[in-house]
Amino acid sequence: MTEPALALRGLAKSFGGARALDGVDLTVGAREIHGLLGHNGSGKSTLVKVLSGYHAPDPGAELRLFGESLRLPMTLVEQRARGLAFVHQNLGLVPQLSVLENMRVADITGGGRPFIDWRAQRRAAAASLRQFGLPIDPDQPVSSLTPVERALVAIVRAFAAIASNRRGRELHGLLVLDEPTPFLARDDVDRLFRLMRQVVSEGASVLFISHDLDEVLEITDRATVLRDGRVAGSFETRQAGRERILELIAGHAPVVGSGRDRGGGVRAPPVARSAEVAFEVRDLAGPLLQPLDLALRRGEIVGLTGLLGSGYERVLHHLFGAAPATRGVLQAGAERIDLPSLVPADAVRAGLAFLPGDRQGASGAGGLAVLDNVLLPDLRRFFGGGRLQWPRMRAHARRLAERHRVRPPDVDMKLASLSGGNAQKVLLAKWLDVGPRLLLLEEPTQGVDVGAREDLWNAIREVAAGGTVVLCASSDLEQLEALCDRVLVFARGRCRAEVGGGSLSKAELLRQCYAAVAA
Amino acid sequence: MSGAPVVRGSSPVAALVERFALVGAWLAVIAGFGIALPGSFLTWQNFAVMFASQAPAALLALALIVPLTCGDYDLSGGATVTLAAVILGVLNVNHQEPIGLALALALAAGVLVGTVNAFFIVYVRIPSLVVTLGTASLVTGFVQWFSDSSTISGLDATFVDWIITKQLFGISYAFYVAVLVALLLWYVFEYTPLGRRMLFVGKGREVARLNGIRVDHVRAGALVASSVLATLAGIVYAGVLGSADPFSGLNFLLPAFAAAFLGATSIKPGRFNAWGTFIAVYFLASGITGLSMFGIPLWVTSAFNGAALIVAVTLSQFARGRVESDLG
Amino acid sequence: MSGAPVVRGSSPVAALVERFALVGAWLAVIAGFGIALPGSFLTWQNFAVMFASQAPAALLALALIVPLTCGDYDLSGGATVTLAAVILGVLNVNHQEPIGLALALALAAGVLVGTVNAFFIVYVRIPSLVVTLGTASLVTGFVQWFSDSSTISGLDATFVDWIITKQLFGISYAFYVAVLVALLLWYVFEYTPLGRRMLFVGKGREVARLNGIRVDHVRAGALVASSVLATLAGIVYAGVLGSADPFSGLNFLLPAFAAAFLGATSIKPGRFNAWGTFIAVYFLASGITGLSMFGIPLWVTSAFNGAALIVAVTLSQFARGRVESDLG
Amino acid sequence: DAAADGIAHAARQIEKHRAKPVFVAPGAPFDAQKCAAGRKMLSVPNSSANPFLKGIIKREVEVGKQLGLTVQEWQNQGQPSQWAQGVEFAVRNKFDIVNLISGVDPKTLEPQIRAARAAGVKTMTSHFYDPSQPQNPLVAASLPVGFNAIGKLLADWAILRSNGNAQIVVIKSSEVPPTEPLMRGLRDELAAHCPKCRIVNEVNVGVTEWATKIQSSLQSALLANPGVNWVIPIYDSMSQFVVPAIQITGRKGKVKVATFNGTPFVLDYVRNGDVDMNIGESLDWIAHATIDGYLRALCGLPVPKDIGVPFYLFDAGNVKDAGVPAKFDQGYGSDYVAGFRRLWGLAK
Ligand SMILES: Nc1ncnc2c1ncn2[C@@H]1O[C@H](COP(=O)(O)OP(=O)(O)OP(=O)(O)O)[C@@H](O)[C@H]1O
Ligand SMILES: Nc1ncnc2c1ncn2[C@@H]1O[C@H](COP(=O)(O)OP(=O)(O)OP(=O)(O)O)[C@@H](O)[C@H]1O
Ligand SMILES: [Mg+2]
Ligand SMILES: [Mg+2]
Repeated sequence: MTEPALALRGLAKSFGGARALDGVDLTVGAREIHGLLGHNGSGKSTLVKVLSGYHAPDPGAELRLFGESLRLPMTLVEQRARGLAFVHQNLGLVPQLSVLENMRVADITGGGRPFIDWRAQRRAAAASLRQFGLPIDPDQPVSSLTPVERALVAIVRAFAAIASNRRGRELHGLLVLDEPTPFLARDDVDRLFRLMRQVVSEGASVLFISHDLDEVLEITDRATVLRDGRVAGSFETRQAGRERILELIAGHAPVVGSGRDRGGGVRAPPVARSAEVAFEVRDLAGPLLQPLDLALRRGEIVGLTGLLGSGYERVLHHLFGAAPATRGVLQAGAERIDLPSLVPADAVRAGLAFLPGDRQGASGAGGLAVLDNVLLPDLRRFFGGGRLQWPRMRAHARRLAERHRVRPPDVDMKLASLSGGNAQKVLLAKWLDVGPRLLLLEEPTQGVDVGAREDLWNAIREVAAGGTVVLCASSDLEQLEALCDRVLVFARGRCRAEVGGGSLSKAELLRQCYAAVAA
Repeated sequence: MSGAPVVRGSSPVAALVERFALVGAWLAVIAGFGIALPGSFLTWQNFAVMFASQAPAALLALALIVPLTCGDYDLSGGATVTLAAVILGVLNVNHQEPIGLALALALAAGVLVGTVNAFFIVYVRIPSLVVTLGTASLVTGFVQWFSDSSTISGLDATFVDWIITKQLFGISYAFYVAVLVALLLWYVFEYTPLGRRMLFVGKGREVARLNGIRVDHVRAGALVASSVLATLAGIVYAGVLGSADPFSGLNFLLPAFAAAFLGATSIKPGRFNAWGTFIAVYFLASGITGLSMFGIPLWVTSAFNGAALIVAVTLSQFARGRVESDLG
Repeated sequence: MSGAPVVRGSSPVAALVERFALVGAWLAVIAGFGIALPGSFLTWQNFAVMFASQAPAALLALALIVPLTCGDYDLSGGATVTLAAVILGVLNVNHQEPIGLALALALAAGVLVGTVNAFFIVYVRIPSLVVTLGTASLVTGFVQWFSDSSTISGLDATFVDWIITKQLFGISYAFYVAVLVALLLWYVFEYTPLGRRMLFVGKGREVARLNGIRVDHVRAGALVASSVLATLAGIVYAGVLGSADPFSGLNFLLPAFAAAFLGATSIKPGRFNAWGTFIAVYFLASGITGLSMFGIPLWVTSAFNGAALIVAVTLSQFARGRVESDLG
Repeated sequence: DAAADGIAHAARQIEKHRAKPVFVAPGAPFDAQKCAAGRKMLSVPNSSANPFLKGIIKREVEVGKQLGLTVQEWQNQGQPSQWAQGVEFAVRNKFDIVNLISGVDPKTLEPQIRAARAAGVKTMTSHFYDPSQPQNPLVAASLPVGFNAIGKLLADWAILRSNGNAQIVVIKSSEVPPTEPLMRGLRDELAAHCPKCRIVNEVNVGVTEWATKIQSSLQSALLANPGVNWVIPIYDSMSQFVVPAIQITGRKGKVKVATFNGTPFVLDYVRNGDVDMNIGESLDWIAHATIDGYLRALCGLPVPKDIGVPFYLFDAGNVKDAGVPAKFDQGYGSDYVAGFRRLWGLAK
């Protein structure tokens, strides 16, 4: 049959005005492995979540599955009948529940059958695990698995679902994988690919999301690139060259050039190698991080990057004690901080500051006002005459909001009701304001619009110029280029390369990132 | 057993110990008092009596674990027990209605209470604790009005016979009502998709949604079920007493919650489960029975309740390495 | 006022309505009964008396909002009230100890209860609901033993005078104790870094942790503070009655929670706050007093409590567009 | 021998209370209407949820109407702080009498009662103290009930019906003040008149815990002591938990119950044979006697030292007089009504 497996027309999805998806057309042919690429925040996962019925799309979208026209959001029954199976980016597992329950969730929570035959379920789960060669006890809680194992469980779950949906001898269905590979070792990736080829050969189709160009080139027949919620291009993978794809992903963003020029203008001259070392990281290692040594000079802005799952952001978590390191020391001048035993409270007292990537979740309390959030780190400043001086606090918060162009500049508004980008401005302003000795930034400008980005960059450069050391973990290469003195590139938990000085350019970084994985 | 998986923390051994610690404790209590009071405590009759008279408590505790599994509290359970008992009394005795009708209306009242709870919790999105706190005192008010705050005795004799006089293996039917409900919940929780849906809703609302589970429907259903089971507890309570007592609802609530949480430390540690709850109720009852046979003053029993709860949960917390539990 | 921010969902007007709805309701109740019973209800003395005799209730409600702000429940509050009263009675009356010593020991008992709660909740990581359920019945058992379950009267006369006889503006000092505590909590919540830390701990533990707040310390402190304030409530209660009553603990608990949640719908909607709680207590008390003066049957008062709570919270939920509230 | 004498003594005591109660004037006739004119009384029950007390108050209101005495109930949920508010309410609204009925212990309200007295409001208690107990000095007048005598009667009944061999489990609530004299009477009588009788077990259950603890602890007591043949729940509302305990432990018929209060549903138990005997008092009589006594106190006349409402024993023989189903005031005769009206000068 020649009907495409999936045909999406004019798919749009906005979050309170933010268009995560903006008129996306996507066609996945029958028996085709289709790649979906795009930089962070380009809308890939949102597209997946719309398909899975988690998000209702904006009106006007058309969907055809195997030639049959359907309304979005699809009900669970509709999806299962048509053999849709997902591996979500966040995997969609419940940690407290067992591997068995998570793997068989579709079966055991689905209506239809009157009761659950656990023997059969356990057999099925065990079989799928065996087929993937996973030595995992189905009765283990998912919380006891390593991230790799968790990813594998989610993958196995999806494959099992597809494999169970046959029409005659033909497999029938669409397997959607949202960035399944980052956590996987090379041979796991190979096993994954073998399985993908197998299900396709038996009649199913696959939508495969990844940042890893080599993977995409290796496995996909066709691919589509998203940029800022729009389709930047769609092509036969074999035809498209690596460089062309990179260009489609990066796009021709207006600020790249200008950002660089102005960036160059504003940026403090590259910190002289002579500048004194303010912090020294020795032998830092963590569950997903290979040993790392690093010397940070006063006023230096150091970037950390890599493809998703390469673990670069964990350096920040361990340095701040947000997630315990397995070993390592942070030498701050005379002060010697033992990282495995470090807790955030002590980190803050030692003059560290950390802006997590997951912004609503961990870095700000959405239910509280901008004012509350922006002044939290150091309230003692405003504690005079035995009381917090709200007028002063409000005034100060207003200044910060204006300085960082928070829209609307109403500091009594709930953080949650600010736009993503504006919320991000608030949270960054919070730390910039207290002038820490070591500032740890994870995706400092995610979701921030272009103009405001420049302002935040300048603010960051300013604190750096004041002597603060900045570690900036980001997958936004343009940002790293504009901001950093040097950038460390990670892959699979190890620092593979350092790019700095003249050679520090977006293109070079992109090359290094993909080189690193390949390595 | 090859039932639903038992999620375990550390080693298989520790897990097994954890699962059956409560049963062990129960047996220990029985053994202890049995040795001390062989003639009186360790008799079939003693247990028969205890099983029957604790049946309402067991039913209420079982009622509570339904919404607890979905992550909601039902504080109106105690008041609902009284409501059912009083409806039986007023209709069957004061108004001379046939018992059948009275029973039907009592259960209907349960549906009503549950629906009100569900509306405010699921639709208006008020925390369950707040809503059921409110409905509890609303129901109490209604009960006081409806019963004129006086005990009503003289319930339909055949009804009372069926609950308490008729026996199987020397145990009144009341007990078997509780057993049946425990079996039902065990079956639903362990062997039906609905049960798994409830579990996923309770443990991870987001993932539940991601897997297409209608979270609101499940929660609402659980709240209604809880109230209906509470009325069933009230019916059995009325049967056991042979009269309708308009006051005691609240006194049953906290012990029932204690049993529910205690039960969640065993059989399926970390999850509210029917048999764990059932055992918890009778473990506490055995302890108290033994103590009072010794003629130990009643204040000891209050202390015993509290101590047993804390000790049991603490042990199971250490067994699982003090991870933040997601109960309560 | 230009104090801490009042976060609002929607329009400023709706926000203002929301903030002062409860105050409005209170005034309405007063106006209503005032018109109906001008001579008796609408008198300064009536309010003076109500203010004084409800002081213990207000203190307990205020005690509860401390851990609630940090996201923990303290169900042992009611039992702790009784504990303090009984300690006063037994020591000061039965054992003839000086009242000063008795007071000191009563407060010390509060610290002890709070510390035990904190240990199991924060260190062992058992849900606060479970732990305090347990300690509540432990404390109850102790109280029954310690007081021999009987009311103890004849408390030190000067102590009683200070609580209830001595008056300011015709209101017994008891009331001003509650006012002082409300002031203190208001000051701590609004005007100290500690208060902000508690708020963040309650609204987002992970956020608090990553901003360098020692979450465990804050929670433990709140639990101890709560128990100590509960003992203070018990002390005032004993003073108001001039005697120690070992039983009414539980009767106080649920109304106090109701007041706390009701209070969280006003003044600073969406947050537990001192003045909101304070007003809620007296709003409910005014309603009940008015009803009793009318000789309205008792069941109405019970219903009134529940209805008031649900209606108020529902209104404020609709005012904020039914977003999942993070109370309770 | 001693046993036989004891049984004979018990029989004599019982006989006294088998006869229909006769009205005995509590004092000299007086012009009650003149005395009551324009006076107001606030009745504060232990809890408005208690039908026994509610019944008394309802009848006080009616009796009051005949005499021009305004009687109002202070609705409360049994919380001392609400009683306190009641007393204050009476003070503010110029009531003449605060009537603390059965269970509201003046000592739990001393500050308020002191204030009331200062304001010229008389606080009186009825159906609360035993004559042997000293009344609280702040109380203007009190109409005690012979709880001690009731204890003795309960003992006598058990002695008589068990042929001097009663093995007794007692259910009591120590926190209620009348319990002490009642228990004293019970013990003394058994000690004095029944060498073989024994109180096997005294179970003390707080009123708030009746529902959760009476049944289970009585069951245990019965199973632990097969010899027990009597259960005496000293307040009859306990029996709704006592009766099922006996039933379920299979002791029905072997274990007999005697109790006190005359609450209708318990009289129904007597009719059905679940309870052997219940000592009753007429609520209406109590209401009349209370108002009579209080008015005497109010007008400076000598106050009877006892509420003077006779105890009447209901057993299978006479319980039908109480009505089917039983009512609160039936079976006590009604000559007391005429009696009081004559005393008060409402009828000659
Ligand atoms: N629930 C949500 N509410 C608000 N904004 C959202 C929500 N989910 C996603 N977004 C926004 O939509 C945009 C697209 O997000 P999406 O997760 O689809 O990006 P992505 O392509 O998957 O990025 P990545 O490669 O990092 O996974 C981002 O700006 C994100 O901030
Ligand atoms: N839940 C909410 N309640 C009130 N206002 C809101 C809410 N969500 C968004 N807004 C307001 O709507 C406007 C648009 O928000 P939106 O999230 O769409 O911005 P955005 O386009 O995503 O900007 P950014 O690119 O910075 O994320 C903002 O002014 C924001 O304050
Ligand atoms: Mg994504
Ligand atoms: Mg946005």
